Amino acid sequence: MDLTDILIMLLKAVVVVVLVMAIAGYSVVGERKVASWAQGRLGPNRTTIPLLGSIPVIGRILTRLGIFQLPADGAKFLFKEEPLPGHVNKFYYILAPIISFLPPMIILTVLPYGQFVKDGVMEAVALSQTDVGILFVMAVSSISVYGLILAGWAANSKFPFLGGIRASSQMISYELCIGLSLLPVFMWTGGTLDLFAVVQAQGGVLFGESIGLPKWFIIYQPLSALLYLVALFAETNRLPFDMPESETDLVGGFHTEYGAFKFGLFFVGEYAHMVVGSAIFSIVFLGGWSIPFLPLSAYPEGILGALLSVVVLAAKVIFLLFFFMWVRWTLPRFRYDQVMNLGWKVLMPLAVANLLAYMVIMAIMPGALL
Amino acid sequence: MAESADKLISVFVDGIEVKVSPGTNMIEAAHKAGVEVPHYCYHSHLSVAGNCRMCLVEMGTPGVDRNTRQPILGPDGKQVIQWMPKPTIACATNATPGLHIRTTSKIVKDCREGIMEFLLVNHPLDCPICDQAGECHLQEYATDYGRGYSRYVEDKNVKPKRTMIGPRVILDNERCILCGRCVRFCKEIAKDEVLGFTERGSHSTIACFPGKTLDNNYSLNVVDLCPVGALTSTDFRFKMRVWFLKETPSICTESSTGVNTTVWSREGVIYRITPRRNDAVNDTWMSDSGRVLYKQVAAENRSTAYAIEGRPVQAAEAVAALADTLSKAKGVAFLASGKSSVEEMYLLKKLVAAVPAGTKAVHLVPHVDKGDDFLISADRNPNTRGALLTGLVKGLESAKCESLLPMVQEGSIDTLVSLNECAGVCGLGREELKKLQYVYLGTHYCETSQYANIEVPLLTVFEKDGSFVNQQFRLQKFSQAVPGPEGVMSDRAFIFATLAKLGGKGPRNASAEAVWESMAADIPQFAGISFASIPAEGRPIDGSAFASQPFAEGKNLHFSA
Amino acid sequence: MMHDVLFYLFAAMTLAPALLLVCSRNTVNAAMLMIVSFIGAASLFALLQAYLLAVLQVMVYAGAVVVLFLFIIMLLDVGHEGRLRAALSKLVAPLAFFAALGCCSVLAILSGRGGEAPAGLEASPAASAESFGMLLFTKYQLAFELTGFLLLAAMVGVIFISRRAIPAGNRTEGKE
Amino acid sequence: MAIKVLHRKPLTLAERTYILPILSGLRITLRNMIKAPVTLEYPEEKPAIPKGYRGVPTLVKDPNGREKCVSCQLCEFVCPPKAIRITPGEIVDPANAHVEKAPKDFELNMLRCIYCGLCEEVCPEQAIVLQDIYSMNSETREEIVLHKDKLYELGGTLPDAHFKWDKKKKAADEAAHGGHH
Amino acid sequence: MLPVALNHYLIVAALLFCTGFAGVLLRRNVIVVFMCLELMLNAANIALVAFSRYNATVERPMMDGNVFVFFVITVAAAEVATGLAIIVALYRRRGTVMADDLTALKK
Repeated sequence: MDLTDILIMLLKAVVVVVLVMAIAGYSVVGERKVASWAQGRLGPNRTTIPLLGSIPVIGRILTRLGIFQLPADGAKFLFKEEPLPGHVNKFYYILAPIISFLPPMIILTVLPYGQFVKDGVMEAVALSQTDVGILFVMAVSSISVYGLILAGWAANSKFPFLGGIRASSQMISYELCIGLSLLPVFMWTGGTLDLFAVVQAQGGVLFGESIGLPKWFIIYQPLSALLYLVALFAETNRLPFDMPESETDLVGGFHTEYGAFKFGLFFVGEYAHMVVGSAIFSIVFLGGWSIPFLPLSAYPEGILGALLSVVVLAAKVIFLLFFFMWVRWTLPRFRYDQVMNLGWKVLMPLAVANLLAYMVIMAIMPGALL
Repeated sequence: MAESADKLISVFVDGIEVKVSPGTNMIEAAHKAGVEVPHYCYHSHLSVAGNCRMCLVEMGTPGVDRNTRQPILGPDGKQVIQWMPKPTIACATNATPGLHIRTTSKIVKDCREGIMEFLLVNHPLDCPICDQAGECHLQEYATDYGRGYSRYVEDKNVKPKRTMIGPRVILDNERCILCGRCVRFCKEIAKDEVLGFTERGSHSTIACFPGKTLDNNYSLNVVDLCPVGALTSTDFRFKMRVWFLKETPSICTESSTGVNTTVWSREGVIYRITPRRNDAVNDTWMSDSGRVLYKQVAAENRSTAYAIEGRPVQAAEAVAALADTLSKAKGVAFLASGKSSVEEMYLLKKLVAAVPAGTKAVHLVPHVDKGDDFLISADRNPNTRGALLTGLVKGLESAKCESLLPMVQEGSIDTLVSLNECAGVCGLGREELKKLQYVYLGTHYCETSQYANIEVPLLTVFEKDGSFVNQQFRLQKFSQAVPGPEGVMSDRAFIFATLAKLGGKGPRNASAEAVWESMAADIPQFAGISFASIPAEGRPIDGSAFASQPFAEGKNLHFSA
Repeated sequence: MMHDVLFYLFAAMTLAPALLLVCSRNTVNAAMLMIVSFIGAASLFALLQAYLLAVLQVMVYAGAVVVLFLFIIMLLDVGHEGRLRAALSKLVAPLAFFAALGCCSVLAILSGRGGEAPAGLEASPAASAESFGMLLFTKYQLAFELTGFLLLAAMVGVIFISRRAIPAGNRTEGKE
Repeated sequence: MAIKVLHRKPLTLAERTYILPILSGLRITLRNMIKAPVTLEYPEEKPAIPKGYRGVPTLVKDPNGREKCVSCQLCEFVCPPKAIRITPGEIVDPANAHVEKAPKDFELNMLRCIYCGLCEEVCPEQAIVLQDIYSMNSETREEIVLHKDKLYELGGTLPDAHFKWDKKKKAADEAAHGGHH
Repeated sequence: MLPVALNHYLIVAALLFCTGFAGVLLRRNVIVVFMCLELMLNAANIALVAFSRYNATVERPMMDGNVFVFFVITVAAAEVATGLAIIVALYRRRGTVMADDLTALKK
């Protein structure tokens, strides 16, 4: 591994982080837009930037779309006074937002973003490829709960503390479901835990051209997909599962005592988490960058194909992000005991039953459906 | 009122039996039964005029057969009540045994309604402007007994407004309901006949006698007396609505009479002072000169800051400096003041005892002026008796400060502490004071305070609580109405802190309660008294031990005695 | 060389937090230190090419066990520990014993075999998930099943123990 | 009164899965997203002020430009958040001296005002009126404490129903020129 | 700096074990004692993985040590759950988690 390799890897990493952060950042604006649409409002439509905003037609359209809201919000978070309440545990108070921000960033390293075909050999567009891919993802995302717990505890006041407690038990409860709902998929793909292999298994068309369903796992295993989706909502603390935050009963939950940049880290961290979660869902259940009814080999060779595949995956991720927001502005929050009941008494047994069912299916007709 | 039980007679007010002494009028009897009879012209301390007609009630007497002089008995075996066919005025009718009064019957209600309607016919109804609004009987009775709407469609009478009938009193003729309380007050109490009725019919009005003005020192009492807003005080006029004002019971410091007063303040600003009824001291009157004493709170020469050698300091530094000065002094003279409260005098006595100096002298500066034989006595110190009772001075004669000047001149005194007294009254001038360590404690600056080494601001009577003993040896307490200047300790707290700094013995803390605990133990006349237990109308103290003292009043000045 | 540097780094990352944990008065600090120590151990596993174990270590310990610890710490609101368990004088003997034991084992290890890697080490394959699975379901099947049973038993036990104890005679229906 | 116990309808199986209700909810929000917004774009588009709207309390003058307020301080008394502070004063202008009283200063703290309208309701002279001003703001705390001048400027003129200026004056003049009635 | 070999891992394991044991002895807080127990288990895990790794050859990829660690982790998880449940029960009953205060049997 020489210096150029390292530099190239660094460059790739920077590109990935910048892209994902951009998506995460704009999903903040997107969230506000979706919320306002769902509520019959306009949403952010005023913020403008001197030169860009005054371009005759485009500038106005961009302004009305709220495109410039993001830099404004970002600048606000950066330049606001950084409060450090006197009663907090300072070390953990500062550490918590960093911890909650890091896991999604780490997970980015093992996700495949597309394919790159060169001389007939298909490679993943990824920062690194490991054969324990999905396990790594789960291991790292299980760390992210510490951000919330520590924030709740370090803030040294009631509401954040309750938020922290809720976060910890909710995370533990739904992590099981995540694992169990993903297992059948990886059993199906023949034992590999590699995410790239999962995508590859989803290219092509199911049941031949006559019926014509994309060969995605959401078609094979709808229950797994549903379970994972629900658990994903819980893991990313999105409504209807935003127990740790639940602003109506806990003020702001774990981040009640946070402001300015540290709050911004939590905020962006949550959206980064959503982006990563959507990416995993797309990769595992929505065929990654596969286009319905087309085999993966339909992508052209070289950079163009790679870019196309990345764009397709990004489109799926963005749709899922929209779905996240759509659900948020539709459903009310569950009660805490309902969350726990759902996790342990509904999702867990369902996931186990689902796993057993696919075990039986695969034992009876091994490889029949692939 | 001395009422021996066997002389009392039974009166029935709306069926409630009350025992009253013979000769009590029906308003007082009803009041005793807890029933209010509305009235304008009647006043408990003035003669009865009976011209407002508001107090009309129904009365009935037990039936007696004219011929046989036997009681007429009803079917139930009880004496029949013979009700008068017409209502009578309650103020001018005295109670007789077995008298029955109805205050809620239809006739009474109709009467009151009618009277109210007549009174309001020419009343301008300018309550939004009127200063009486909020304590106006016309307002109160109109809501309680009035009709609620007007049937009068003609133009109302127009009479002069803003007539100056005296330097301190303004008359609004339109509002006057001709009750005549003011006329009677001038004649009976102030003994200065100035006011009378003039004109006829609906143009009848109050006016000064030609060539006279209402300018005696008790003129403002007519403003209090006036049940409506016809007579208003120039001083209080348009200043503040009464419903905003907080009432604080206080004592007038004008003289040793100890007139009971109410201080009316809002948010730390005093707006007026009115008399508080105390039949043993001042009935319901007070002097005009006593009413303006609140202006000393915001006076120009008011002392508001502690200073050592002219340098402004915090209270704690002043305490330390005073304690230091006292502990170093060889001979100390104290100029005590008869304006201090009993508690302060007691603490001062403790402070004197704690001073280690060899020569110690305490002087009480007398302030004697001519009394008016009514509510202003010759002794203008409100608390001369307190100084004797607490033992601050042994006798009035020995406490006079004529001896101070020679002591200063011969040098046996090197420190002078004057409390609310100007050293000048004892003949001390600039040269003498320059020689001394001079500590001036006072509410206001005086001509010698500029020579003080230590200046200490004190609080006026409105800014602190405490008690005075008046000329009748009546212990009366006053409460704090407004806060003192910022950063100024209360007089008691300051003396207490100095005492504590000197290591002297005293009460457990500076609160009035604690000082009274200590005083009740120390002083035989105060035994068993606590600050909270002093009633609003005061409490007589045994002053027989001081009978031989040469008091300035000469005689006990309670005007009714 | 890289391997060596990483080893020392990870060893320090494992040991230093462990030491601090033993000294830490604050229970939450202790838990956080434990995570760091576990991640250090996981890194050592990765260094030993046991990637699956490394990930499992992070997932199970950092992801679940310490969260559970934190949850309990916060739930019980334990607070700070005033002093150590006993006077140090009482502990001199056992501590010395274990210090000696540690020294001995270190010496023994240093003096014994294993100072150098056996031949063929570099080439030997990493512990893959697949080989893990093979072993678990063949050679160690009984143990695997027993562990599963143990987990079930533990779960039932935990639910039983952590049930809120209702004093006898005070039982009300639906109060749970 | 009899108590009627209502039982919630038990959920059907489809409802109990949550999926179908959630989907129908998603459909509703989606439909909303497509619809045009119902909000006003405030600074450009102004809302229509309904009758009886309670905006910023203002002081009004009569058509002859004379103060209606006589500083009776009833509004100060009734004001629940104590936003009003009046310094009463006397009218010195001899022509109008018969009205006697007018505020020397009228202080209205808009940081405190809760727009309850009690001051308007209690005012015996109809001098304080909550009109249609709904956006009162400033850059400093001092500025938003409105004083007499500002309040009259905001309030403008409203017809006088009391005639205290003219009717009384006429009567007083007549009385002064002799003759009862 | 010695080239890292099996010994180094074993030393780390031994030190970690002793640290954990010292913690078990010294600490009063049962929760921390429990954490120290986990440290000791981890020490064993490191040793096992190291043995497994350093005894492997191309022909004979010794996985047994790793599998053993797998079991240890599993059992440790079960142990933590049970242990913490016991601590919670203890706390509910006694209001303390300090080992010194749990002396019912002494009296």
